[in-house]
Amino acid sequence: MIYQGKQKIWADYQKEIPDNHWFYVRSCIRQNFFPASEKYFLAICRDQLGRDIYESEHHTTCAGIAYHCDTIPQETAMTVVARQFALMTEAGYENLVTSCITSFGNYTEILETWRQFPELEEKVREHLWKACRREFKKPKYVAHASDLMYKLRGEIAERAHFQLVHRATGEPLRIVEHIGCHYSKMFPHKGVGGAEYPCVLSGMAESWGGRVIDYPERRHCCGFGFRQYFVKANRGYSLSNTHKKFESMEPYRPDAIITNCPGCPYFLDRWQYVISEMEGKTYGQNGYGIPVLTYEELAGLVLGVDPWNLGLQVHQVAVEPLLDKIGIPYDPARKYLGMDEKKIMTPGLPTSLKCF
Amino acid sequence: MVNRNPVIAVIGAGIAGLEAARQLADLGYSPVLIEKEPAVGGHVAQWNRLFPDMTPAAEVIDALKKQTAKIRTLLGTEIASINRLKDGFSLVLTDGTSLLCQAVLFATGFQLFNAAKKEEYGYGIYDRVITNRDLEAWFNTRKDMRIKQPEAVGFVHCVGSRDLKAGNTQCSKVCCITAIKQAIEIKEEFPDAEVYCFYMDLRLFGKKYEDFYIKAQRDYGIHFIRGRVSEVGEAIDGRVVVKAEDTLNGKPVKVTLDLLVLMAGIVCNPDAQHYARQVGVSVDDDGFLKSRDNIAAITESSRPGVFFAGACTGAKTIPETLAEARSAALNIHHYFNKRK
Amino acid sequence: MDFGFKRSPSSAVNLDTVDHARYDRLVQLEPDALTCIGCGSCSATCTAAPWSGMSVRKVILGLQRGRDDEVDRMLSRCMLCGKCTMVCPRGINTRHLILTLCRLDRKGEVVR
Amino acid sequence: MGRYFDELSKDYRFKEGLKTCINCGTCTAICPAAEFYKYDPRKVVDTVQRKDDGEIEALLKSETIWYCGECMSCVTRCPRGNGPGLVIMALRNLSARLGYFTASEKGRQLWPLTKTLNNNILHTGYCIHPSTFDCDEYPESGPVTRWVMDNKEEVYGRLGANYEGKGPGVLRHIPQQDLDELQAIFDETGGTERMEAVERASREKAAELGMDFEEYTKYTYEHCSVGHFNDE
Repeated sequence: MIYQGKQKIWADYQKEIPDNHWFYVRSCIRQNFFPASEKYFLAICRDQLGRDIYESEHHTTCAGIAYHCDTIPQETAMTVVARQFALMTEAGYENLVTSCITSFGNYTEILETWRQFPELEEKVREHLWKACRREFKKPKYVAHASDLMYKLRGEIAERAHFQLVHRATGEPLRIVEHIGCHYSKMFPHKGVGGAEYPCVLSGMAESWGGRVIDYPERRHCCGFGFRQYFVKANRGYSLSNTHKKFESMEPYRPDAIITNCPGCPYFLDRWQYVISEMEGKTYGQNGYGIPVLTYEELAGLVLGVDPWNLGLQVHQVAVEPLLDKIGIPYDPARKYLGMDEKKIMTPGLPTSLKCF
Repeated sequence: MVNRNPVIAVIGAGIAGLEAARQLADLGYSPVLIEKEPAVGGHVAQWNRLFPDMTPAAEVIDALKKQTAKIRTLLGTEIASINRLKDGFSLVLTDGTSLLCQAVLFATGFQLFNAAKKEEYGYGIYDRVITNRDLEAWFNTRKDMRIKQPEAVGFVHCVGSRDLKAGNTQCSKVCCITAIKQAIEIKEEFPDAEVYCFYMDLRLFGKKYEDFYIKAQRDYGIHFIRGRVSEVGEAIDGRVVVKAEDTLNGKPVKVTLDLLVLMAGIVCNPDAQHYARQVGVSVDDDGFLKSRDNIAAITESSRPGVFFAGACTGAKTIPETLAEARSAALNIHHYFNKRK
Repeated sequence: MDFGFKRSPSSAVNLDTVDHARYDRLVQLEPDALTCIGCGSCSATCTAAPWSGMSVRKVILGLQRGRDDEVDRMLSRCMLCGKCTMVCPRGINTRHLILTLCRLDRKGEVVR
Repeated sequence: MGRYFDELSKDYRFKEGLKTCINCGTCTAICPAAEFYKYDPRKVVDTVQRKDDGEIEALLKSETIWYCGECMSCVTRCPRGNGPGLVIMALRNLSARLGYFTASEKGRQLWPLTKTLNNNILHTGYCIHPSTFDCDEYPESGPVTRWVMDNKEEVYGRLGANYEGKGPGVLRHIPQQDLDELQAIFDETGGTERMEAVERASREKAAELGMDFEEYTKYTYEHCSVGHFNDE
């Protein structure tokens, strides 16, 4: 591996990401499964680093999942997105930041389609006016939330409480990055680092002390496949693809995986559980899995946020081995508490995958 | 003005320039070879052996050198600017001198496609990925740490050719046969190695090329897989994993290789485009210089006194280039005869 | 635990591990098999192909990709008329090749 | 000849996704679906570009077009700038419109998907929502998800969500006026019409199969016949 070669490619795909004033749209999957990640995106970028990020209570799903499950026509998906643009325009913003990768891909694709076929944009404007009496300006800039955090990675590093370094050996942690397919596979120039060697996540991991490992199936999809997961009969597809990735990364003994897509951390986490149940196989050390984190969770850990406030307890794969490696203190007794430290029942345990 | 001994600036002293200059000198003209590199011979001088007879490239170059030894040759010299005059051209050279001439012959050749641009193949990132040029250099020098007793070697055809995304939709014409030649040479060097060629179409149009292909199949057992390589990854031991579809079988294939050779294609030399604009000849939409007519007048530009030879108008083989060089010399001769 | 679905093996042919012993033996006995260009003349002319799926080009390729079941299925349906031999542009004696192949077991041993 | 092709050509995804295919196979080589299903995106695109009505109709009624995961990995690689994944979207769209999707097992899944996702969108404003998430339908979500779903208020509350609350925030209640706007958009842009068409065709198919509609919905969601995967 020639590291300089990658740097050369990264240099070709640097995006100009505006520094401030963003209209934020949330992700369906992340709100359900990684609720604290979105909370800490705002807590870090807005509250701690002082960027202006606005959220309207009136925004909705972008309907991207339905669009990619083919349950709605293209014009419906476009008009739902146009409504988000209208909310942004009404709130006085020009830069849009999405929490979801598929939203990011959708917004980007829609703007690109409108550029090529202006008559379609006109039609959608008409639809939106008839349906909602709203008008919109197109965003000047669409970013994914990981782009913004990539841009702020230096500021986060300056405030770091912890480094992504193995406390006992002083070696950088081995980090696998997994980029959501819709981040840059359709439009390589819209992603930091392009489609082949994206550096949006590796840039964060390296700034915070880790070392990113490349493995043969790095670019492969996690296997979500929309209808291939949502329909129970099809989930073998999803499982098989994740399995392929884990088999490929296993020899590199990764300490953690970071992701920027809503679905990927869920699948990379839960399919490890399923593989352990079906085949008794685990990919971490000593019967544990490989912890899968969102970039906000990783940033939160680096900044010294309590792991249970970050929501690391809602992962199926135990994160404690990672916390121990870095030397992040945590209180096992607080892991499964409810609101205001209320004691509630604790989750059941998997048969095979080791948890604390 | 009738000049008994017109001066012709020949831009580029690769095989096209050398051969044309030789012919022009024989016809009684005064060619001046202008070469930006410190030596003549261009790309061919970097090559080791040539298809289909495995002729050493040095033989071709040495013969041309001998034949052009008396011709004025400016090495390590580039052209700062070219101006059109009433009866010819004035060239300002980077050595500070200027040159007045009555005709200009573009023998500017080609540039090898920068294989690093096909990011998914990992040239410049993965150690075991090299280009056709790197392999020729190894045949010449035997110096390349990356090549030692490979057990499996792959060749990727059409790297930067026939590729809209790489900005070159043209076929580079010579890569198919070059891949077969190099695959055979690898087999001769390492008889136990498995050798795979990944191709989209095999375009073996030239004299004895098809025979060469049959030889590669029957005598050397080289595997030909019809499928464009989609991506290359690096395994933990540093070898590379190549993925393609075996389209004749309709299934994805993957193979782990010790060495992967990218057949970088042929694109126009950007210097040629730059000079072309200065003398007022056009660049075609394939990026190469535009001939007056692609069938009847390939060596003529649309501007009087400006001629083309070789790969500046498109990918060419060596015999084609030499033939064009002679043809261009004859065109120039007729051009001056008509002006008498 | 039954999740209601299962993991499926990859269909990608892995050339690192694929077993092509029978192919290797075949080309020792019928070196011309190496020169197949997959043009499909054999399948196009085959009288049986429309209902049997027989294709010499697929047989030769299938052997190299470890698709022995498919190969044997095709071979069992060949009527040995030899029409394919007449059209092969590379002059491969395809009929003879099929006969030779029928004599080999999966490990490439001559058994008949 | 070419009637279906002309119909497909009206779809903007098709306009972007199909220029000219040279059958090089770069798409199939890295396609997650091609690796596990009996699926070859190259062949789909090649079939479509041949414009043969019979062949395209067979595709529209096939299992094949439903195997793609729409990850769009193929788009990055095609040397001709095609997008096989986009061609698939156009084919699925036409298959849904013409009611051909009920001819295949994987196609019939369009109904349970439409029912779940579109209802979630129109009733909650989210594609997925804890209030409609049934752990039994998602056994792979694991004991930890069951714990979250059994303790929604507590866990979402501790993690700083505004679960079912007013104002902005994670999992906030989306106001009715906004849901009304989504409904209006669906009505205006053909989303509602599509839902109705898919339901109508599915009901017909259920009747044809002699199944009660609820049973049909569950069956199409859960049943996987032998023969889709490569090893079968």
